[in-house]
Amino acid sequence: MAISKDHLLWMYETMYKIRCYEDKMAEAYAEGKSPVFNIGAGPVPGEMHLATGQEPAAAGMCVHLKKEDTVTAPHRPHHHAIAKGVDLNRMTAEIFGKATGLGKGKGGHMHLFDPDVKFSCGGIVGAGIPHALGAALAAKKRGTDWVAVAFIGEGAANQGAFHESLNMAALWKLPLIVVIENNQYGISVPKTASTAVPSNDVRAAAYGIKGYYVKDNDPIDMYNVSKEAVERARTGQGPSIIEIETYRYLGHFQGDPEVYRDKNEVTLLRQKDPIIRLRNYLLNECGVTEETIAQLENKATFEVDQAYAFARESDYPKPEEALEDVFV
Amino acid sequence: MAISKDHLLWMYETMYKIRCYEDKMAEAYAEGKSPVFNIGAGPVPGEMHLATGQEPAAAGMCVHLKKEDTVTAPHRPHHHAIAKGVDLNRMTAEIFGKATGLGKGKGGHMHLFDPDVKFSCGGIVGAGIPHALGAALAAKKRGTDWVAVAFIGEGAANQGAFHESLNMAALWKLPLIVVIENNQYGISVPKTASTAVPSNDVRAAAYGIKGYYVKDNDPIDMYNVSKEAVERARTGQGPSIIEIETYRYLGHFQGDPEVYRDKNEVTLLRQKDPIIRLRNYLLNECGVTEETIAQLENKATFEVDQAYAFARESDYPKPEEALEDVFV
Amino acid sequence: MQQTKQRLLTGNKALAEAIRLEMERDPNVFVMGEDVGVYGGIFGATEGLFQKFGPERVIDTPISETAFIGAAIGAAAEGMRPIVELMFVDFFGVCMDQIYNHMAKIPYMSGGRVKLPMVLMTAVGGGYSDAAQHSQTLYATFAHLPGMKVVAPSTPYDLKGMMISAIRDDNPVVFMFHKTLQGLGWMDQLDASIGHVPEEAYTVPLGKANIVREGTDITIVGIQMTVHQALEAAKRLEQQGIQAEVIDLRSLVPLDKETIIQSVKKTHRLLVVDEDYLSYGMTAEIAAIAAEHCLYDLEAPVKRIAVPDVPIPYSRPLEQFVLPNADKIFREAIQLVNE
Amino acid sequence: MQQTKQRLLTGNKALAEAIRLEMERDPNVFVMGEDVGVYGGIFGATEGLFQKFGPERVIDTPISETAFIGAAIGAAAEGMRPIVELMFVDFFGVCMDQIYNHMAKIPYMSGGRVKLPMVLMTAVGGGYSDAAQHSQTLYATFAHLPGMKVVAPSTPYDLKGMMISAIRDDNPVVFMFHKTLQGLGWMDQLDASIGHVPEEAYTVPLGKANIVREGTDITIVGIQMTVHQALEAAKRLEQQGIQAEVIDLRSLVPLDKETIIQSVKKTHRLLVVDEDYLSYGMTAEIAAIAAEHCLYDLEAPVKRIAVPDVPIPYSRPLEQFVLPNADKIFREAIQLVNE
Ligand SMILES: Cc1ncc(C[n+]2csc(CCOP(=O)(O)OP(=O)(O)O)c2C)c(N)n1
Ligand SMILES: Cc1ncc(C[n+]2csc(CCOP(=O)(O)OP(=O)(O)O)c2C)c(N)n1
Ligand SMILES: [Mg+2]
Ligand SMILES: [Mg+2]
Repeated sequence: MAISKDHLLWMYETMYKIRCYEDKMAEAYAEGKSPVFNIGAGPVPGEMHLATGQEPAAAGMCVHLKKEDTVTAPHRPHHHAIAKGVDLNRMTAEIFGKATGLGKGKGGHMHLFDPDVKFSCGGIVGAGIPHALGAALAAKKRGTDWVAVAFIGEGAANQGAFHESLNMAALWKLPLIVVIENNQYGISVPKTASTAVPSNDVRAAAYGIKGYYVKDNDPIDMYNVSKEAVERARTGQGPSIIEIETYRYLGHFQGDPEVYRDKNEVTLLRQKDPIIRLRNYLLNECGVTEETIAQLENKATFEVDQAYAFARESDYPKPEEALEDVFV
Repeated sequence: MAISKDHLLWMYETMYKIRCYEDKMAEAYAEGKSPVFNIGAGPVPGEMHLATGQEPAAAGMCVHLKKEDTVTAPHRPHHHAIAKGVDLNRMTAEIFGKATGLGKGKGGHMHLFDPDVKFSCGGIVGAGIPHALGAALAAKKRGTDWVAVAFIGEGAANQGAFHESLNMAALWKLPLIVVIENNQYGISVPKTASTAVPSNDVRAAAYGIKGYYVKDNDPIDMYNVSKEAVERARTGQGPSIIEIETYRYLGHFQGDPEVYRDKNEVTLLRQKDPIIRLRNYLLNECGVTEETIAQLENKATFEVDQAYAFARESDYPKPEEALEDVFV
Repeated sequence: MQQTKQRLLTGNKALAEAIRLEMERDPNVFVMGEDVGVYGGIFGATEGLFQKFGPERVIDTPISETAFIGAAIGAAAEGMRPIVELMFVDFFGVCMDQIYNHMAKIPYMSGGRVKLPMVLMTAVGGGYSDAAQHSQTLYATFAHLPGMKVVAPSTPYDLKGMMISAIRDDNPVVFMFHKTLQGLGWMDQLDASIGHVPEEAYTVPLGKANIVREGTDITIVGIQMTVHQALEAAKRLEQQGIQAEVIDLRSLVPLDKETIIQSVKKTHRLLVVDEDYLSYGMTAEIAAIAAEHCLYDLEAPVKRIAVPDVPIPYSRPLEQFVLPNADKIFREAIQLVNE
Repeated sequence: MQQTKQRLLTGNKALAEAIRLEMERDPNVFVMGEDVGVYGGIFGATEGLFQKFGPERVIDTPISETAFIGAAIGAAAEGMRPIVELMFVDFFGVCMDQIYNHMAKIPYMSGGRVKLPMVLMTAVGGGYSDAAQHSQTLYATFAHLPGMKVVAPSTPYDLKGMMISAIRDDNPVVFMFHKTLQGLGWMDQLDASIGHVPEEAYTVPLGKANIVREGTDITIVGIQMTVHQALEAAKRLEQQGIQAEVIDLRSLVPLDKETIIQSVKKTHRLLVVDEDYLSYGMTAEIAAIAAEHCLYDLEAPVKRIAVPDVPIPYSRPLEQFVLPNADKIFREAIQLVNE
């Protein structure tokens, strides 16, 4: 399959931006939480699920998507949001609970909605799949070639919504793609203790659809597989499942004691970091220069810095605004 | 596979008894509902889902079960209940809403519980599968060789509970068997309009377990397949899915206008009735005499008559008893 | 007698007509659910629609409530206006997450940027021996959770007018219709299930209670089936010289507190009647409103009639014992007035 | 000062101890849920149990709430005594059918022949910016539906004693513990989340409210977090010369009406405080009981404080605005007493 260099550059920039974003978020989240960690304290309170290490899934898929395509994401949504082009300022402001946020501070980190780029996410495992199904249904009803992608974790593939949605999507040949980020754990529970099959692509057989498996967090492979799945969806060939083997460098949430895994595990994983691998690929296989890379990185860093500045400088909503927006 | 003649005779008697029971229930249900059909009128009010035509699934599986094995059934439960050996008097009394009923009249046709033979059923599609899963878990925890069988319709295989339960059963290698009675319809919706795959045994692949398919409502094949699945479950080899192609001669419920199917469909199906087929098999292949058959049939008829008499003669509960049994 | 001008429809036909009119008016409206197609809905709410609009707009689904209700949310977020049917309200348990955590909360969590113009319609009610898992109303289960309008009309006229309002509303609306008030040929025949329904499209506001009978001695608040029971009781009370005011709540969310408060201020007595469970239910909310807002007007303790916190039993004498009815209302009202 | 005799435990350790003792006592007791094993439960309710009893009796499950809660029902029907954890009560929507249509109804539908001795334990509560899908209490959502006991203790002592009662109870019990009252190191530190807990097994009855402070001027009814807020408010009210009686409901089902009624008869004023949504909630039920049973004793309208029918917002100022707190209670109480 021919790979567009522009696409790879976009992927690199996006992955880099995500990494940068999550690193900064880890810092922001830690503020006000020391010496004693208190989940409710600091400028970014509440649960915080970061996606550091999981960039390939988001970037490798979203590079094939346009604005009109829908993405639904789970409780760990920043990488998908960034890759889908969610307004970074307003997203960050939302996570800081500010009035300028996507949801005026009402949603927070797990509840980011940007209808301009058709992105949404939510805190209930598996629940975003039916929403993507509905977007796919609407796309088909309207005769468009738009697709809908539901990102989920491997833990979510054991939730009933997964099964119900894929059966319906297959039955009606809808342009739905379910991307399963197998980061090996659902909180503390390893995949082997939650899932009866080694990988979820085999579950495609239960719906008579296509199943793909991407090994070892490989960005290029994710790119290729996603391209095929998106093309199939756009051309009326129905839904697919993509499972990507990926890695969660951080805890399930920030503050996770991680008693369930070896401290070395992540050290080893970081040695084969997908951002470094993609960087090397660009440099060595695609004739991209260090300067180009540096430019992309700077651009990404700048955007991220800018978004955090925007968030920090924004005002909190007025308390009484809590009563608004229940009904339109 | 060697087939025990005794087993086949038991199956014949059971299937005959079920047919007889359902025929009489259709009559009893019709009482008080003419000239104008009113679902709430007569000695047997409420919804009534009969299993006429679906006898092979129940008999072919339950012949392999013992009292300690658990069966959970759906909204169409009479055939399973009879095959599992539920007290016929008390079951019938329950359906007539009498104080002598299994649930003192509180449960009704869709809610029959006989803990003596570990039978239960319920009115929510798919909901019995997790209960059987729990029984299978208990059996394993206690180190017994007991198994648990969940009977469901093909429509229920698209409910989330199906997926979640089978994954867990497979993961923990529990003695759970899910028997899917594919009677072609979920109320008015044909299987082709509800299910993305031609048969649900292929869904076994999603859990790495055994899947079996029984064609054309065949009692002998159901017997053989069930035998294997039960043996596997008893010996720690884990769960299975069995789908049997079966036929619902009557409406979804009594009073169903059946606008969704050709009136001829059932006439044709009745020509290959499984009870007649099994009868012929016994006479022609197993050297069973007409007398033996007649004896079994008489015994079955007698039991059924007796149960209806018991039900009719029993008293209604006192109204205030409605307030009892919420808590033990 | 203007009987000739009356256009009588059953509840189910009124509902189906409302949906038909809106489907003709707006191509974004479509219907999805189990047996809503050829069958026309188990309780007739979509009668004739499949024949008129075909399988693209009247869609039979698998028995996958989480997926298809969730899909309605996804489609609504894209600007469609889905109507989904949950066949019996009793089945809410397999799909409540989609309903209460997503449908009801996404508009709020998005700061109002995502609108979900959808209707979740569902059949409620017992009285015909359908037992514990098919006879509930669960009014308060939905009304307690913020973010969805919850309505429960009691006449063919209101069924049509409120369904049209619900479809045109940009908020998610849970639309409950009572099986026995659908006027179906195979259930109890009630006069109340047939009524005058104008041919054209019209709206009845969501959130306005209706004083269906004026009176001065006692306020009886009911909803759906219990409104008709209250009206029957009111007739008999009149023979005893008692003028009961009967309020049809029609809408649980938004709740028309003002109408209740004004009525209690006038009658000084309140009886609330509900086919849902007693505790933590609608009767509690109405009683609480009285205790908050018209305590000094009350001349007798508030009384409540509802299902006495037991699952709905199957057997007829048991079920009849736990359901509200005109007799119970009559007796309680008499007592209350004589306090 | 008998401080030396005090054995201080956090809420979560009290809970885990209760479960440990019962697991030692009865081999039929086991625990099942997400992250209840090595992790010890996200809110520490199963801390140390996996290490003691191993994976056969402390079972991590897939994220399949319908299956594993349903499996607990199936196992309970076989005579086991499962404790299942629903990680956050907010997730009830994916598995409510198993809870309310099966767990809660099977004993009744079977005429009492099938017993389901199981505990569904779940974390409730907000206040730490976990937003709309992870901060709810949903007390009334469970309490409205018949067939399950619903309890919500507020002290380490009660957490242990009521958990032991719940495990020994032959009925299904929904056991809600409040996150902030677990005394976890990574949440707000409240004095109330640590308390004296005897070492041995003991029971606290399910269904008995507790008068945690006696008073004569006003009755304040709360549950879990709001009890502690009410106590704080009561201290400040005392400085104003107002003696508030504070009732810790502890149990929503069965509900101890008598204690409430007696208190209102004594104080003549009632304020109900709830961390759940306002409408159709616990505050309504308690207010209704007063309006039914002590109308003539009330010298002022009943007042209610609860989440004002909005999803729980994420941003701190918004969330703090909608949650109850001691200030709000103090202010309302002052007003009420001056009425
Ligand atoms: C229905 C539901 N059950 C449980 C949870 C609690 N929970 C949040 S994230 C999570 C683990 C999810 O694992 P996975 O899907 O693999 O995603 P990951 O966190 O690894 O990205 C769990 C159990 C939830 N949010 N929703
Ligand atoms: C969760 C749920 N959804 C819908 C229903 C309504 N309903 C009852 S039976 C039925 C069809 C079931 O079809 P199938 O599983 O094939 O069983 P069959 O009736 O054919 O025996 C439906 C939709 C229900 N009882 N529960
Ligand atoms: Mg994971
Ligand atoms: Mg079927």
